[in-house]
Amino acid sequence: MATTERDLGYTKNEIMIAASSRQLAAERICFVGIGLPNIVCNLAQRTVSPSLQLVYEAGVFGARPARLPLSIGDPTLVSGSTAVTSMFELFAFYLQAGLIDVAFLGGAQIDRFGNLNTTVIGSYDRPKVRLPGSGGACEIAINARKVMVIMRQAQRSFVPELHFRTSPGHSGDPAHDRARGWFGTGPTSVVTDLGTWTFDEETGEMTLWTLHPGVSIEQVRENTGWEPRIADDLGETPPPTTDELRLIREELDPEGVHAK
Amino acid sequence: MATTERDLGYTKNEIMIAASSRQLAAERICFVGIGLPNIVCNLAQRTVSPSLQLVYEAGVFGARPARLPLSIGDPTLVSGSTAVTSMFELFAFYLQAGLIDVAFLGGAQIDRFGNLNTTVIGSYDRPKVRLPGSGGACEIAINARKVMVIMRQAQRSFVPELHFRTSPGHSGDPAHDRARGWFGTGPTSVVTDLGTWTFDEETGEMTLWTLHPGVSIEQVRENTGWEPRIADDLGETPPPTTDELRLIREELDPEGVHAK
Amino acid sequence: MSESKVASMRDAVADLVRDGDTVAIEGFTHLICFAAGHEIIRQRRRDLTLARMTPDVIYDQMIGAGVARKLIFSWLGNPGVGSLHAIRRRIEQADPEPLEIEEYSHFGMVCRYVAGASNLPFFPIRSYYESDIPKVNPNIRTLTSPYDDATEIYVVPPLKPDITIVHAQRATKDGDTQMWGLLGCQKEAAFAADRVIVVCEELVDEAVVRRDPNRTVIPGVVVDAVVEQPFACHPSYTQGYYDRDNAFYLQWEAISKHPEALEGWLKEWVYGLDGHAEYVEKVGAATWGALKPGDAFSGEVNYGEYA
Amino acid sequence: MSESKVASMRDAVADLVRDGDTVAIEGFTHLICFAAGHEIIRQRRRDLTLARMTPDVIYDQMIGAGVARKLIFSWLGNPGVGSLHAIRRRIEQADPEPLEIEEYSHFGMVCRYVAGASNLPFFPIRSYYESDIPKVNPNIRTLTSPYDDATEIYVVPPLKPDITIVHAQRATKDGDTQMWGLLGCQKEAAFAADRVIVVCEELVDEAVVRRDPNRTVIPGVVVDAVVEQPFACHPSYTQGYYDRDNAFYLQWEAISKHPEALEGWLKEWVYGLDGHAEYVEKVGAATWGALKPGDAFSGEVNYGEYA
Repeated sequence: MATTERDLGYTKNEIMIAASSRQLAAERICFVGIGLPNIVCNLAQRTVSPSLQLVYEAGVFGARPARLPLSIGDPTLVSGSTAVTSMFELFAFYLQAGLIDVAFLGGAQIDRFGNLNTTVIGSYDRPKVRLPGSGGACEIAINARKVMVIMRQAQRSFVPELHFRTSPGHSGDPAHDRARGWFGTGPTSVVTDLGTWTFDEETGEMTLWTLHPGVSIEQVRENTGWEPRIADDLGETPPPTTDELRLIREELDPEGVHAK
Repeated sequence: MATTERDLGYTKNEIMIAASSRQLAAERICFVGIGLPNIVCNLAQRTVSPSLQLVYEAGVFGARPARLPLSIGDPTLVSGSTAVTSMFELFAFYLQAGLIDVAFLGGAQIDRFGNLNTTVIGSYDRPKVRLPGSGGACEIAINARKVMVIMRQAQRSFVPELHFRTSPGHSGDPAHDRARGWFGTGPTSVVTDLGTWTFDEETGEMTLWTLHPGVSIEQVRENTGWEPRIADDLGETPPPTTDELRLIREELDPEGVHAK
Repeated sequence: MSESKVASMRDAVADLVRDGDTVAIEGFTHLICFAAGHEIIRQRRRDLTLARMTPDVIYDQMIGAGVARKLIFSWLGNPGVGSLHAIRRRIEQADPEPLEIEEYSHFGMVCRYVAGASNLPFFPIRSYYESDIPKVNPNIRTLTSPYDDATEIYVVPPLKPDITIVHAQRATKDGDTQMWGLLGCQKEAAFAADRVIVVCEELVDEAVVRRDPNRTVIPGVVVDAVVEQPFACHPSYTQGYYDRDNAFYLQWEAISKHPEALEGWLKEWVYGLDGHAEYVEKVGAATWGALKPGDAFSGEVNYGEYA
Repeated sequence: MSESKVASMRDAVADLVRDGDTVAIEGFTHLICFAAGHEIIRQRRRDLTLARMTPDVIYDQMIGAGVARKLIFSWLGNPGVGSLHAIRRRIEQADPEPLEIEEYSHFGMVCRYVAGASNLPFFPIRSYYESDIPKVNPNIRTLTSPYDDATEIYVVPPLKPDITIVHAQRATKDGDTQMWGLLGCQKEAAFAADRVIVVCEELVDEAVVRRDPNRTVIPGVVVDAVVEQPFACHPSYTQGYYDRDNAFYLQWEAISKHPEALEGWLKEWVYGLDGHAEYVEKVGAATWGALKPGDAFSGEVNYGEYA
């Protein structure tokens, strides 16, 4: 893949960041974790969504990080921010109250309806791999108005059957989903290293929406654990613009910690 | 009464303050309102209970008022205090959690078991007199480990039947009271302008414990709406000491706002 | 990042307070925004449901002026002074008309705001046992704990005001609001509300707020309008800015006792004035001078620069 | 007013942390008191139940050292770096022995502390719907709202640690504790606990605290011991005092991956040292210099003198 990346002039992470950031146009309050989502949100603020308000999950508002935050609770997020709140208030008064318009989730496994597993590979009682668990993911999936998923895809991560459902996605029964009465509606998009996916209004099933430049449908099939649904008008993901690449490489992640 | 007061060398409020403050010996954390209880607690800190911690119901700890507080939320309680807390934390983390050892209540009506009415005189829907209501009294009665009542007594306030039960006292059935599972146990004492009362361990009934100097049992009977239970070893309330009077008159209430 | 929310009191009330709204002007003794109550009277709002732990003189004025049809509260008095007679007349004699009431304890009111702010269907509370309060308020109900069947607990429903109005020492044009001194339940009442007006003594540059982010009580994301209105709490107070005018609280007893005296006071101090600036002028320099506290500074802490 | 609670870390742990206790050393990324964890290892406590939202490297060290039989948590990782291998070995291979786990989401853990601090039998939460988490944790249950039968809500039980240990920038000898920066759930965890140890960077005169009472997060009335221990959070951080040592967090991946490397690290950095003062010396001036932030002061507010 390195060759491809060199040929294309950007990395897989860079197109994932760029494609995700464009989906934040018109969003108001965004719940941010560290890593890729942090770069995605900061890129969106500088491009498609200048008035986007970032809420860091450690309880910081209006952060003005003087450096790239290296942990979700980096002190640089606090100094110069407009507000710091307790975890209780963050989760109760913001997330549970429906103030969060969009949040990011990822996972070790995702199924065709956007359900996520971040808990175990294998059985719960004697797991092959013990993963971190929910953290805030379960309540984010249920209470954030939109959930965007960013993760690389492969047979072992895009699976027909989760080993554990940590965070609920779509049920496959739209009538049931509408009756849930949550602010959350299941993931609204998935951005991978191969393309971007949406979820079908009717069935709630993950649907390939665009392919990244140089990626074939066969590659997607090879890296999806089920026969993927493909949009009739499948498009190509616009590559990162020179401006987006400049912002990522010079301002947001100069050391290439996440984007490389 | 003025004559009596002159003869005795102290006012009714002064002996009520002194008698109440002595009951705070050995108490640790005290929930304080304004008016008489405020003076009672500050007197106790200077006499029988130097390590008594005062928690003001507006959410202030370790207050060092530079003047006599004129309202429950007087700014002089805040400046120079050790902590200020939100009302939620005050009621949830302190009172409901059982950290309050003793609190003070009063009321327009009290019955022989220490139940209190601060809501209405007459019917609730069309009251003759609409009183303030519970404020924090209901949860204080239920969650403070001890409740001391300070109020003047008369036929119309010491009644056989409350018009409304705002704050629960003893039920009259000790077995029931023990089974309640509250931190609160019903009032532990009542200090009036005529004497001091305790509550019978067995029946939970208010029992005249001491008479103030110069007061007769007949006076108490005339001012109690039921046939009062009287301790076998009825004693006399020790009058305020010269030291107590000096503290009240010179330090705690120099203008005689409450003690006069 | 977001555009300015700065407005005059007149415009903020005109835009955000509507007839029939449930209105919470909170503040426990401290930071009670009388100026907002006066503007609501001046704009002759009607059929409001007024919510406050302690209705205090401000709601006696508003209810005496006829803006409200219902009152939700937990302690109805003029602290350490006397009664709220305008409210009592409506409850005791339906004079001039009945006032619907919904009554809780202090903690019950606080829990209602927390439930409203947290989007919870109820909030559990260890109060009301063997009290008559639940008998006269069917909204206070019971639940049994799924962990211990012996434990029955009371619950109160969420309170979600249409509009909450709070006062603070300072705020930015974006609504990031900092307060100190008694905090009461303003944060919870603000988060529980559909709309929020923040009134402040001083509109400050965001740099002031960013220097001390832990001092921020209400982030701007939940604030709709910011009104800079010095002395807006008189006769209540603002910690560090002016003292409580206890003399006025004492005077209120006589004013509210007599409908015509109350009417006269409203004419002179509310209807007769263009806004709070005139009120401040009318109160007079002598009073403001007497209410001004000395200085008592907090000292600084170091957040550290992490570049 | 109360007598001094000041103690050394050794005495505080010896007196207040007991075999079999449920221990919460809280702090979300910020203010994680590693020095307390090391002292618990050094004193060879056993059969502890360790509670933390994010077990982090500190619990990987403690569990690797064999102090615990059970872990209560919501996110089990080395943030942005990798895994907590000592804990994973016990869960995945029962190596060297099984570790009992009780798992929640972040908000579920926070609500458990709030319920514990408030003496509530349960706390309601809008989470866990259609998740497998309640299937593997029977302590997560459901209730139906008495206000709206359509609303079923999950509840979590109170968490009341025997001992909660928190770190703060400063405290007085009476335990009045002030913090700034990320506050996590330390206040709730402290109030929920039977015993509380406050560790601070600086023991300050009560006059410092009294100048800014709104900065106090934990009043002394709930604190049993106060330990002055500078740099006690390394490799975590204290806002305004020192930065997070991300290099150490990165190194931990390799150390915890191999039992013998972990054992070696414990020998060198915990068992082999008399206490945290030696640890600070061993870390060395160069590292402390590199972790020192620049200054960023909060500015002062005026509380006013009301005499």
